[in-house]
Amino acid sequence: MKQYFTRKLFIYILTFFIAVTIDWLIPRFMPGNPVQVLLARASLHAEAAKEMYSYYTKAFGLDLPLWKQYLSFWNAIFHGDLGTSILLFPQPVIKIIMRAIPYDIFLLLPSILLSWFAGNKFGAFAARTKWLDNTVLPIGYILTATPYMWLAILLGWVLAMVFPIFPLAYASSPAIIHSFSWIFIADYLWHWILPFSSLFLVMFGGWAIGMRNMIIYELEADYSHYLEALGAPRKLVRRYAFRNAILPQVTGLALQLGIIMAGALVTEVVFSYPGIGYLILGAIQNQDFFLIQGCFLFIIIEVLIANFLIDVLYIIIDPRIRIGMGGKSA
Amino acid sequence: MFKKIILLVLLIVFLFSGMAFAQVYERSETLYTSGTQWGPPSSWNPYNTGGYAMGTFGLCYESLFLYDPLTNEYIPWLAESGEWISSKVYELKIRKDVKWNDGTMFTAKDVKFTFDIAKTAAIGLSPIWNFLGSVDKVDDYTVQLKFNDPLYQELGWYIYNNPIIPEHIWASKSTKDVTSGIGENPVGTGAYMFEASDQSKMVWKKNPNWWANSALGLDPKPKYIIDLVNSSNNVALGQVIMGQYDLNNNFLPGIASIVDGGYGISTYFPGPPYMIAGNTAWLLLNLTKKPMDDVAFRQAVAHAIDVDQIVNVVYGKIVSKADPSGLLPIWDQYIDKELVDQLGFSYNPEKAKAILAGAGYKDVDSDGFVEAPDGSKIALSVVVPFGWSDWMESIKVVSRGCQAVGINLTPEYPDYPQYLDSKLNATFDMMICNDQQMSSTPWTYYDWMFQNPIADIATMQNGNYSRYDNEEAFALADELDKVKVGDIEGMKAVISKLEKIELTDLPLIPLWYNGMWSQTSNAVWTNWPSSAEDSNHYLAATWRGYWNMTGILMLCDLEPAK
Amino acid sequence: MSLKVKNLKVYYQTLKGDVKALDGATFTIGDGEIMGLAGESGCGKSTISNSLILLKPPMRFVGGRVELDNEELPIWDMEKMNDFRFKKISTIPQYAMNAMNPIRKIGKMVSEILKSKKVDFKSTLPELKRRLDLVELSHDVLNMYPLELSGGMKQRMVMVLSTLMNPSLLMADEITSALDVSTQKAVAEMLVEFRDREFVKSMIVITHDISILYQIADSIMIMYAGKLAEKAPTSVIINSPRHPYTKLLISSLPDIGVKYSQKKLTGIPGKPPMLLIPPTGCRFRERCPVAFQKCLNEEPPFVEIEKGHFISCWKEFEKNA
Amino acid sequence: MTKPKKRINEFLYFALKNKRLRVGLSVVLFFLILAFVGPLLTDYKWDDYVGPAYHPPSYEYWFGTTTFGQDVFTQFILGLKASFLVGIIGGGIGTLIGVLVGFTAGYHGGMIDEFLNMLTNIVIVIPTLAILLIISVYLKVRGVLIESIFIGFTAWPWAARAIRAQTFSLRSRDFVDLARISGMKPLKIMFTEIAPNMMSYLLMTFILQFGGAILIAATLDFIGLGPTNAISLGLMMNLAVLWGALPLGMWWWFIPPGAAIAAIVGALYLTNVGLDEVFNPKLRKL
Repeated sequence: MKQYFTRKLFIYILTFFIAVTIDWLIPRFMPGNPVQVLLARASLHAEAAKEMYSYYTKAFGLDLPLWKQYLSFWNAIFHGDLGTSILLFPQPVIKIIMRAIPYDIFLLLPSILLSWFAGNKFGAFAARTKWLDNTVLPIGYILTATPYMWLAILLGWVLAMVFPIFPLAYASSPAIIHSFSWIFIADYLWHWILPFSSLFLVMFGGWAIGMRNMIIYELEADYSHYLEALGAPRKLVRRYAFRNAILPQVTGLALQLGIIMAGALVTEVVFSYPGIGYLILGAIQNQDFFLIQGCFLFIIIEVLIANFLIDVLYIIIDPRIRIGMGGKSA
Repeated sequence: MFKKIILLVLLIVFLFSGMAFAQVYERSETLYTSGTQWGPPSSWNPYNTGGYAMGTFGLCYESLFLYDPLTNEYIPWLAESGEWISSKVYELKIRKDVKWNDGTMFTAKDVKFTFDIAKTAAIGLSPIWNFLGSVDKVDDYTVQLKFNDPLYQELGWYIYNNPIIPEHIWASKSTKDVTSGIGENPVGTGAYMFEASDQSKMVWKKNPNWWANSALGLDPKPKYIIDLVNSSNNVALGQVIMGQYDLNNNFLPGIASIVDGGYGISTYFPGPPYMIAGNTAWLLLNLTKKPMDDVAFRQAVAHAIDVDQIVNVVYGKIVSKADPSGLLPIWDQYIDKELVDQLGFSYNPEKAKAILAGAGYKDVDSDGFVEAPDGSKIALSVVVPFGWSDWMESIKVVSRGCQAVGINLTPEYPDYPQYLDSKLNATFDMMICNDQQMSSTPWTYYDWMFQNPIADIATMQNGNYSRYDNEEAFALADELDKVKVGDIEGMKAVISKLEKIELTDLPLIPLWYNGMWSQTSNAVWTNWPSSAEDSNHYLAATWRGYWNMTGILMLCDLEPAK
Repeated sequence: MSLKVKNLKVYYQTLKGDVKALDGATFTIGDGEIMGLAGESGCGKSTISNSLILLKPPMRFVGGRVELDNEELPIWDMEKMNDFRFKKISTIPQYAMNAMNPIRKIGKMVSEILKSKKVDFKSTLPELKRRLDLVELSHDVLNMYPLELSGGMKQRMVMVLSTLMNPSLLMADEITSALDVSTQKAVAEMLVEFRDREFVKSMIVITHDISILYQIADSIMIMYAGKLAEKAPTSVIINSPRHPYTKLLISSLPDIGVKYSQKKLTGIPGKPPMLLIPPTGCRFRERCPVAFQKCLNEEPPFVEIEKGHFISCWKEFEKNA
Repeated sequence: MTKPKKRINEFLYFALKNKRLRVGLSVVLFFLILAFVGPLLTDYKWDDYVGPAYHPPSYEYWFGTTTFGQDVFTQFILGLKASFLVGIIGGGIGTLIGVLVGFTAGYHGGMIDEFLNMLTNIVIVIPTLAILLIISVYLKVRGVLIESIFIGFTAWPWAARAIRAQTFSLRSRDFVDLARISGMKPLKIMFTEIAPNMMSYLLMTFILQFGGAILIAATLDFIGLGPTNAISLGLMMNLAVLWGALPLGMWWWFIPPGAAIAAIVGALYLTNVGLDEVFNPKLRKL
């Protein structure tokens, strides 16, 4: 148990280290000079540009030797200083990200959790129920096979353009300023529904299929047969099978996170939803290296934390890890 | 339990997003704009030229004069008048009874301060000190600019392009804060005041006691102006169609069909080219490389490109073909017509082939592409930044045209920094570029075109990326700068010389006029500027530097839809 | 008579058609009787035990009648059978090793099963503990997960659980095969103990290891190719079998009491027939040393030729006649 | 176990009987054929201006035309081809790496297992987008091939995990022990003893990787990190959105590519379940 955790922790730290290093490479290894890009955007007057150039080269520490830049980057991270944005010059990257993150939490957390719960319940329910298995599950396959952005585009087109029921873009109506008021919350939810649904539906399909396939194995497992032989009611048998089948689904969640992030990105892009994903696209298009760097750093951290939580959860629900075998199966 | 989760998340969300009051803006008194901000509003520093929030300069901070490019007239603004009392002294009469929106009076000392600060801090105005000797405050409403060697055209540009700032606020700022501070809570003299801003928008509120109400009887109609951060084309276009933007300044593909389609959307011109020409898209040729250094080759390229296809197919007729001189329609009077007729070029593949052949470019190895006179192979690329969709399409047309006449030219789409890098360090072969916006004088164009010295181009970032080296041209550009504003004939004389050089040497090839993209919806606001006789001819543009080109007047002419 | 089986027919559905795995079995088991059931693999011995307690696809109930304590078992009805399973009829499955839910504490699992059968766990607990002691399992196992137990322990745990409701009939299917000699012996003896203490009234012990049966079974029933060949008290089967198959079977065994290796019942030349389209007449005839004309056409019935001694073989019938 | 030949026949038998498998395969096949026969049905290049702009589907332009009057059908066909390419190469590489890592980890266990596990975990967490971003700016032109390879090299972890688990359970089987005792080289054992018994599993892994690769590629293309010199289904959607196909109601531009992807990948998953039922008698329904 203890050693299991220490091992896990070690892996996480190492991963973080490597990921951050790659992240650090982004602005440095990009051809072209970030400062030049910045000045080009700022469209300053000739002389002004000249002065600014030397100023920002210093400000970004781009004149230091690489190893120094690397160290100072780590130092900066722990002081929450991710440099200055080019796209949103002169705002500090950290501030920009902090403003975007709530939108992600509010969009991702519900869609991931709800789809996971609902999908698993549904999959377990559909399995071995002939008519469901043959009618509804095919839809599941299609859903999970649907590219996130396409479903988003489709929903947007049908429910916002053809039948203008929901708004096509943004996280709230332009006419409303953020505030903790019912008008705003209602408006927020109204804008939230389309992006949420497109994320939810795709993931839901995946989980449903996964669970359906898992539980079929479990229902054929010896312990299930034994229960039947002892005349245990269908309910109990299925409950046990479900409990066992849910384990791989939990690990699945961890494995999926990366893809889900990408899915969220494109969904936000389609709906101009001001989360990290939308930020990243803007940053990519405008070559705002420091913003890109910051966004990825946050994604790395989010994924790592999520993974860690899932690991803990896994230990709680799967005795086989707690007992003896010290994480071999994690 | 899901409910719990959601509530929890809700809580988190509002912990993050500040703003404790519920504010809903009445649609009928709000003007929705978009097309300027590529990310959340992040700066209200009018000297952050490329990045300040929409309207910071123009709605909040104001300039001494406005300039109307369509009539080529200066409109006195914070200055009541500006006159040359001697060949080297320019006297500004400052308007009285103007208040900063924090209540302080606006006086000559603010103007002096603005000029002086440009000496210490590197801002757009700084270069004026290359020829400005001193700024003297005669009295509270009179300022004299004493020049060593006045550059009239350049000055003419500064007086409407430079925001005047309040001394009582800015005097305490560090140089760094002046040049690149965020500049929150801007205090200006303008018609609008900072109201609020968040991830997706900037909100300006009407300034009830704006000086122009009484002084000029001007009254901007919208109580609020909300500028939305740019979104993807399909969202923007969708918002326009649904009348959720009143004024949009994005490049919207297919807008032509929308305008014709009767969605209540209008543009300045009812038909092609729909938009006022805002700047010229050039094809830059890198003169430091073979064979671009050969004028014959450049001529051939110029004749090989089917600009009409770019205009009609790529842009769907919302742009127009550029004059060979590259001068914008607003500068039409400066174009030396017969010179253009005799030296100009047009799409003519046969001629292009002939020129190539005449200059000794022959297809030796018969691979369908010509080789250089010295027999060396020619394989060139034309670049635009990846993701700039209309340009990406355009250079396909360019390269097809060149290939058709035997020039092996292929389109490439590097990411922006690579594009910029090759531009600044002259590593490209050919590229599209449109760095110069419309302005009060063609001098800005030629200054950009013949920027020197060539050594500094990478850091100056102000043109001549073709590396055209011609002392005569440089001299002429400076000479043009010295011509008095309004001396049309004098300007024409110099400009036609410049045109001659330009057309004979073709350091760059003007292709088309990019529009000043502007689509307006009549759903909530009407009486937008248009080419029609009975309506106003201001610029409906929210772009940085356009409010002071009559954009502000456009606001005053708006009328709520019935 | 605790168990009466009359002409039970259970087929296996396959795409190629029905495999007549159990083609008309008729036998009885008396109170307190431990009946061994032996035969080559695929002869249908497991089919009997399965069909008695858990008859589900691909198994198909074709015909016959099963009575337990003079009450008919609706073995063809998965749901109805639940009233009998565990309480009246129970099983120790072949896979006892992993018959328990890996992620549930054993005690919890037991209580949940009992609850599902409307039995109060609290009041049953003391008895459960007593029986754990009996099989030499510490009470802690109830707070353990299956994977914390050794193979033998798991097996014993399952034995206790399966018999907790004192069923009238217990079926033990190949329970010893996976164990080493010493444990085998212990387990076997436990079965007897359970019977003696009347945890279970009667038992069917399925195995291909006759030496085990010799130790514990009162009677032995030999099956061949989905048919009953012979049933008689253990001593009779061992010492004076009548059916030629049984004879070969027994003779192929080394001296009684000696545990023998995997290679079972292969002393007999030839292979059992395909049960998809079983041959007419006696199914053993192709391998039978004494087969004659009659065996070819007519199927021998399964009749009692002496008290408690049943066989199905024309040759033997003739001798008797 | 029974003789392989007999087993194969049996599989074919069930394979043909299995509805899921039949449907899945036929859909995939349909698109595959379309992708390779299609180019014969059109004589344009994907970016040729062939007709009127904004033209809805019609007799001469089956899927209509784009903003510039490019033939959407042509783009669709070529995009389809690109997608299959990505699927095969990306999915192939992904499976291969997954198999190698999974086998070695599962077979050797101990430190090697530890290490490979760590590697897997790391690759899972690192944002592949970031890496692609760096790579992409270094390649003047990004092609479908590069993209597929990249995807292959980043999409293997889950396959590795699954296969590792399988190998774990197999390595203790007697026939493997036998091989080990007889002093066979580990690698040889993996491929002569273990692999054959996992063929079904490997096949299914590949199918899933195949589908996954197509989806990932579509996503990358959509945010403009895809091929710069060719068309792909993802790129079609990207262009459609870029050129405002939604508000302009040019559904024929953005519906086909997404629908095709959904259909192909969905069919692949269906095939996968079908195969599972074929290979795994327990799941066979009669």
